[in-house]
Amino acid sequence: MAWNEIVCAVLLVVGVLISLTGSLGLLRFPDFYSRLHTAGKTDSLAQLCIFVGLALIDQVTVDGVAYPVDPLIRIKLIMVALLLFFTAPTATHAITKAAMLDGVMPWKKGEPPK
Amino acid sequence: MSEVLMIDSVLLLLVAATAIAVVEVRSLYAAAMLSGIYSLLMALVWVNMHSMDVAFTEAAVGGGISTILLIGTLVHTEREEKKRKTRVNWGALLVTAMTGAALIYGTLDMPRFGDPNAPIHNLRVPEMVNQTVGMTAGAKGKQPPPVGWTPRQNLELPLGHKQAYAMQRAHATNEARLKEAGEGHGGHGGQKADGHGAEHEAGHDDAHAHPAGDFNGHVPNTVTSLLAAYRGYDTMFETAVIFTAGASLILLLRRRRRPGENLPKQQSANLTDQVILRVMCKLFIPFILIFGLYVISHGEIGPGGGFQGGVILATAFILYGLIFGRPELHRVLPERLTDILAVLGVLLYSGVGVFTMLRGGKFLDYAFLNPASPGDGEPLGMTLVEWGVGITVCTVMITIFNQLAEEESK
Amino acid sequence: MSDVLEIYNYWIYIVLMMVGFYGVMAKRNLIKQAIALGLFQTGIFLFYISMAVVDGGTAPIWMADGATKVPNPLAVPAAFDNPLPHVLMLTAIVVGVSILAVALAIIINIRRAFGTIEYDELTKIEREMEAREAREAAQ
Amino acid sequence: MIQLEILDQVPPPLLALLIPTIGAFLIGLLGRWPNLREGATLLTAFTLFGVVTGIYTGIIDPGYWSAPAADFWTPTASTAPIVLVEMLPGIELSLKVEPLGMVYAMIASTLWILNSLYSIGYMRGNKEKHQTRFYICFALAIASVMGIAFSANMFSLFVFYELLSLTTYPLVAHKGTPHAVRSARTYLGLLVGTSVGLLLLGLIATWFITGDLTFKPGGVFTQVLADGTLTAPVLGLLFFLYMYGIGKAALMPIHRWLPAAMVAPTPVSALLHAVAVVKAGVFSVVKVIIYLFGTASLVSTASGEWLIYVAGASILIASCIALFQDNLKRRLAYSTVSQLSYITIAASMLSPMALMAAAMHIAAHAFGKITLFFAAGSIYTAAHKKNISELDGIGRRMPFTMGAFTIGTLSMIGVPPTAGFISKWYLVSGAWETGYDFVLVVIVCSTLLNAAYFLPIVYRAFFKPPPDDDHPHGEAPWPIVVAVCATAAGTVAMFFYPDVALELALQIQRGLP
Amino acid sequence: MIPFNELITDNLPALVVVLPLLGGLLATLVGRFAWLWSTIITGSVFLLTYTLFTAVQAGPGMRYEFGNWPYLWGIEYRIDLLNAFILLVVSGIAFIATIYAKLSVEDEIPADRHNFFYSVWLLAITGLLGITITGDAFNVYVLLEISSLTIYALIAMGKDRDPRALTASLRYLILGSVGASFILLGIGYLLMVTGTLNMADMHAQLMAMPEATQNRTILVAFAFLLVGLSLKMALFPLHTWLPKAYTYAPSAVTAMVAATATKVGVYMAFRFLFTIFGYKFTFVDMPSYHILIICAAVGIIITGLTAIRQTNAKKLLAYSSVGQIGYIVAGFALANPQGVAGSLVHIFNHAAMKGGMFMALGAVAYRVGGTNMKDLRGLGKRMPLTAGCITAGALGLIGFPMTAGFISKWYLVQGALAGGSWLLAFTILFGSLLAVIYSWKMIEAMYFREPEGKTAEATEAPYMLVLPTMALIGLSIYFGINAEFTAGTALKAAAALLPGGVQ
Repeated sequence: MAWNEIVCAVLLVVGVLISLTGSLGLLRFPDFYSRLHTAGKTDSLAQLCIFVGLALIDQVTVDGVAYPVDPLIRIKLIMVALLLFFTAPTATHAITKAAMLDGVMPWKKGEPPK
Repeated sequence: MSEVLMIDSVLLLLVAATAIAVVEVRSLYAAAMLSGIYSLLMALVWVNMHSMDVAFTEAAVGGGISTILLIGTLVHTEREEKKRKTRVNWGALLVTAMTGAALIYGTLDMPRFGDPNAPIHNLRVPEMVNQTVGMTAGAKGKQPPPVGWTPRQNLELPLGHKQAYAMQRAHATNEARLKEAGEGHGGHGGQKADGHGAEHEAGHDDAHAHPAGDFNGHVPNTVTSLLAAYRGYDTMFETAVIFTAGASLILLLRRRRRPGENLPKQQSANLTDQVILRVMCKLFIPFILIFGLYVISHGEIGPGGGFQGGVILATAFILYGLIFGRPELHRVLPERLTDILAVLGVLLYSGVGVFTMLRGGKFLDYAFLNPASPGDGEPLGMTLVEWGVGITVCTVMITIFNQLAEEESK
Repeated sequence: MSDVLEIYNYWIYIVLMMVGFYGVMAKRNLIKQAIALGLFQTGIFLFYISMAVVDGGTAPIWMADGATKVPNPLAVPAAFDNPLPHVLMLTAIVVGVSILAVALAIIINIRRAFGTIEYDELTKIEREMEAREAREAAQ
Repeated sequence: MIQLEILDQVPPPLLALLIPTIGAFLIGLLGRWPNLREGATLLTAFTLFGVVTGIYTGIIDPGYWSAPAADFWTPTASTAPIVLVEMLPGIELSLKVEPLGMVYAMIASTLWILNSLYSIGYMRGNKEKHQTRFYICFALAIASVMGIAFSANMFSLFVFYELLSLTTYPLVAHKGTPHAVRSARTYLGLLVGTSVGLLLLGLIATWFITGDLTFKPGGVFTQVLADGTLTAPVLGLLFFLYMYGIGKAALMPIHRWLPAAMVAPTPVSALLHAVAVVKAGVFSVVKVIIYLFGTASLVSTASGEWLIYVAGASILIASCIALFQDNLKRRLAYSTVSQLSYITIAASMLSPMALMAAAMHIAAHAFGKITLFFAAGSIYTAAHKKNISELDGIGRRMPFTMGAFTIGTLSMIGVPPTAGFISKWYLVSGAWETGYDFVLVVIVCSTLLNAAYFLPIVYRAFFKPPPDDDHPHGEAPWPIVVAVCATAAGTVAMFFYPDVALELALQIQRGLP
Repeated sequence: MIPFNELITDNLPALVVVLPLLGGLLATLVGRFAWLWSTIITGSVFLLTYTLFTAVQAGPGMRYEFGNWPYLWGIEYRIDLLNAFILLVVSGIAFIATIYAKLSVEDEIPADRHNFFYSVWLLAITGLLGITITGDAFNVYVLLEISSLTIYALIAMGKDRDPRALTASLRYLILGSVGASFILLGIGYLLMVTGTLNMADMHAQLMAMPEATQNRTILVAFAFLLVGLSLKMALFPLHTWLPKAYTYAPSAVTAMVAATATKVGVYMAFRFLFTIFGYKFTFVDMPSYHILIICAAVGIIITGLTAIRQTNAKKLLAYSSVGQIGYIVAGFALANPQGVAGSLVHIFNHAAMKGGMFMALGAVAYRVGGTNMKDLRGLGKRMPLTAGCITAGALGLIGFPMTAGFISKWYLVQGALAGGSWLLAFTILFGSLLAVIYSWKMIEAMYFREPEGKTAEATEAPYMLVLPTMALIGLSIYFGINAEFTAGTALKAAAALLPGGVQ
């Protein structure tokens, strides 16, 4: 097992775990803002891990035939990751701000979850 | 069980669940967002089924534009569906169940999913796919009409200029073929795995004379070649449908303009004071624009084309309008300009057809675009019409957004 | 299992269509109806695209020869998926969004004219208008 | 020999059609000047009478008609139908003169003169509104009547039949009151309803089966009956469609339009009940029986016999209803229903003698009934009375009117010396000849009933003293009186000189195979 | 120098559709001259279709392959007598309606969007013509959507006079889209089974399949196409969108749409049932005869009864239109020469009559402001020409002899008799009786009631409205008196659709 595949596997596992916890948080957290917080993680960190991990792969096996991965595909994957790395936080920010403007109040300890 | 099916079975369940949620959720905003999600899931399904162009369009149109339109409408209407006493409409359910049962009955005799022996994969499409679109005459080009068909005298060109064109065309084709053969590119070989029809043989014969590194005379993206060449006439009307939608929205929603008045006065979005959004927007819009232009012009080679590119271009402008306010958008792209450009796009498309007609060919016979080298006419024509589509789609989408966002006239 | 999967796609498309169809008929909110109409149409798209799939097929794009230029990891030397349904569905998607846009425009106008987008309330208002007209005609 | 250029250009039956149409235009143009307008009406009426008489006597077109032995059915250059319009191949609007139609045309054109005269008096006397519309529609109705009379095929007859319904509709609805409009709706509904629902179906079916709608002796069905493509039950069904489709013949139970139409001004009632509409109905019935179905075909398949019983029942039931009507015009209307069935019953016996009776009765009843209606209108104009119970002693104030009325009554009952006697004579002979005892019984009963509902009116008028609170009034305006007397005189004259009608009736007989 | 003559003769079929498309696009740019422009365009289109018709009448038919692709691959226009006739009807009506539209549109549509109105108007005509001329199943769908989308928008433009135009339009939109989706689905099923989209090729493939009638996919395709087409042509009981849509649309739109849109729907049914599935499949192997006849017959009666109850003249006529569609459908469902010919003749006749009547009502609305029965009172005196047109049209609906309606009934009843169905023959004529009743409501109001309200001050409508109306009504009377052209064409076209060739 080459180094890149190990790194790739680790990154993928990390990404999936973050996604999982993000989803869990979305269900479990008490209010809008904290839920958005976990969702934001899924959007940015998890996808970054996954995309970078995928970019490290250098061959794909389909039906027993191995195909090499074009460098162009790696570049594209990295670019997508980069794009999401910028847009996802922006979107989270915009949603939070919209919620603030709309008057959604954050949850405080002791209140019942919304 | 192929991987297509494996991914499919999971994705489609998700899609179905989303669909039910879309219908049943009471908040209309949620329904709009869910329908966006539904479209994105659908796009994944299309990708999984190798339908890249459709996936692209679905993502851009269904996931992007439709959702924007829905939310734009919700701003003007209501946020929630009214509560009703009975949630389930049994009559509708019955009709639905019966229709569904009828449809299921119809599937029982269908060729199985992915069956290579299905008629659709064997009858006409292989012939089309194997055509070298770039070449219009001779063995591999536009085929002589099949047996049993008596052409109107459209191929015999009795009069001067047409005769000239016809001869020129035949000559040019031969020359082009000779040239291609002479330049000695390598063969294209066995990537064409189609085994049907007489074209197969012809294809193989020619394949040896064909160069490596090019696409054996094919327009690489067969979807585009079908879309813009074989069924180019359909696509022209598809563009006209888009234009129609834009014109209808203008008819239905545009405020009465006083002479000279062109800009909406009030600010519709209150996101303008958000620094982060503005910066990010300014950062990304150039990329989006470039990407859109790339998708339009790259349509023949890879997934994409006028629709997808046009929608992407439009999103850039819509984003701009959302962040900086519609007056600013109007300054950049005046209403009058989008109106005219929407017309010009379709006109470009149909103009290509009219031009070929004027040159003595049939409507949209791209070979007549460049009589000196008919082979070049096809890609040229396809590029032109894709641009026509792109322009119209882009401007109409912006128009639709503008109209939906417009406040009621007082 | 494979028997089911052979027509699985066709059945799911029916499910999607029928969900949309039910929404169109049963939902009394006009925007809901418009969205459901979209689902209904998407169901048909799924049918068409499913029709296009060929075993081992791939995206219907010609690749240049050789592995050097644009390798496609899924490129099996097999037939394409059928491009024709894709072409048709491109058209249909565009038609769908056009219809959605016009429908939404009409809904906005309805909301402006009647103050509601609930089908039942609209029907009530219209009935009243009709009754008034009938009374006028009977005078 | 009149040598007018126009007569060489326009075939005579077409001329008969055109004159009232042109008259209608003239009336419309002269609408603002009542005297000129009514002058135009009279002028048209006289011209039409001249043309029709001309056709009859052969003055206008000698080669066509005059020779007594002329076989007008054999297609020659001069007897071929005049095609006006060919709508579809084989479906054409065409005209042709034959004796039965001649009878009808003669009656209609003669009585139109009197009716016009009468209308002038009545409309002015009652200060009716919309008089121009009234005269226009009247003229157009007469044009349709001429079309019916001279139709060369069933299709043309149907067209003119419908036109007649349409042109008489505004006459019935003339007053414009809700009651009038409602009655007119019944009138049109029943007439158009039956004709479109049944007659048209029969017509299209006939065309579908035989491909021929031309009137000819022996009818169009002989061939298809012979080669078996048409069976007797289907022929019976067709016959049913025709008989009930011709709603204007007022066979029970589709007679209801007739009493309903009584809301119209009296000249209209007279036109409806004596001249145009009901006669168009029975004329069509007779014509269909003789020239479309052919007596032979009907006899051989025995598909026409039911009509005798239906018509007989109509006679008796309508007479009984008439007994209980107090409104004079309604009583007359029910009398008409019963008298029309005389003609139907005569035609349905299918014997030559009975057919003559039918033709005769068309004429006789026309004169008799128009007299009665004229008289009724005269009473309304002069005394504003509608009900029989108010007529006590009116004969003294209106001797001419009531005298004419009496003559009309006698004709209805069939007492000599009135025209009614002659037709009844032939009818009885026909029944005797064919051996339908039922018909004899019906005739006897109905004669008694006729007497029972008509004679009391005469008795009241002449022998009862007028009520005390009666306001004094004299005779109606002179045009009315002249018209009434003229028709009454006609009724009597027809008894003494039945030659015209008889001659034509004999010709019908001769024309039969 | 471009040789236009040749251009036109060689590309005639394409120009019939491309010209209004270009016209519609450019109409947005011509500003105030949009009406003039549209009139010129529709007039030229009419001339083109007339040329096309004469060419087709003389010869065996015409074909045009777009992009010079062989018809099995590309899109083909295929013109026989049937669609040449319908094209002539649609373009003729469109031309007259466009002339009529000027004043009516000025009255009802805000001035700042006339150019877009005419643009959409011309695109609607493009769609209708395109459906009629094409020989490609999917092209039908695309053009169907163009025509539908434009018509939704045009109907909704009645919003300024009556907001119910909006709900009517939306209802039409939803039902119409469902119908179009069913058609799309049917085409998809057929594509799956036959592998082709060309209609003639589809037919050939279906014929080549020995077990076509047992193939459940084909059966379901047939059923869904039938339902979709019925929705589009407003066959009872799928007509619910029609009455309101016609009632509240702007006058010119109602006239144009009522005269053409459902007719084109019927034409599609002709194509799908006769050309793609073929006579044998549709009428011998499938129970379509019974289904269609029952729908049509029940529709004739029920919509007739509903029409009687209406108090708005436009709505009354709209219900009557549904009944008339019943006649048309009954005619072709009989699938015998007379029936099909009757159906075709009635397509033309009804288009002329109903178009003319809706135009006349538009003139009433122009002068009086509404089409309630109350507004019609006393119109015979105030607006004699308009009232006369309504009366003549009503006589046509009744099927009065010497009007076009009679010719239709003539063939339809014969068709029913040839099909051995006396009951249907009677139903057709019973429908006429209902027509007597409902049209007489209008006639009574016009001639036997005294005018009141705005009607009392109304004068005859301007000639720009009256003349087109009279032209259509005049046509309906002319072709009632001399029906050789319509009936002859219809009989020939019908014979070509049915087995056994020419009669």
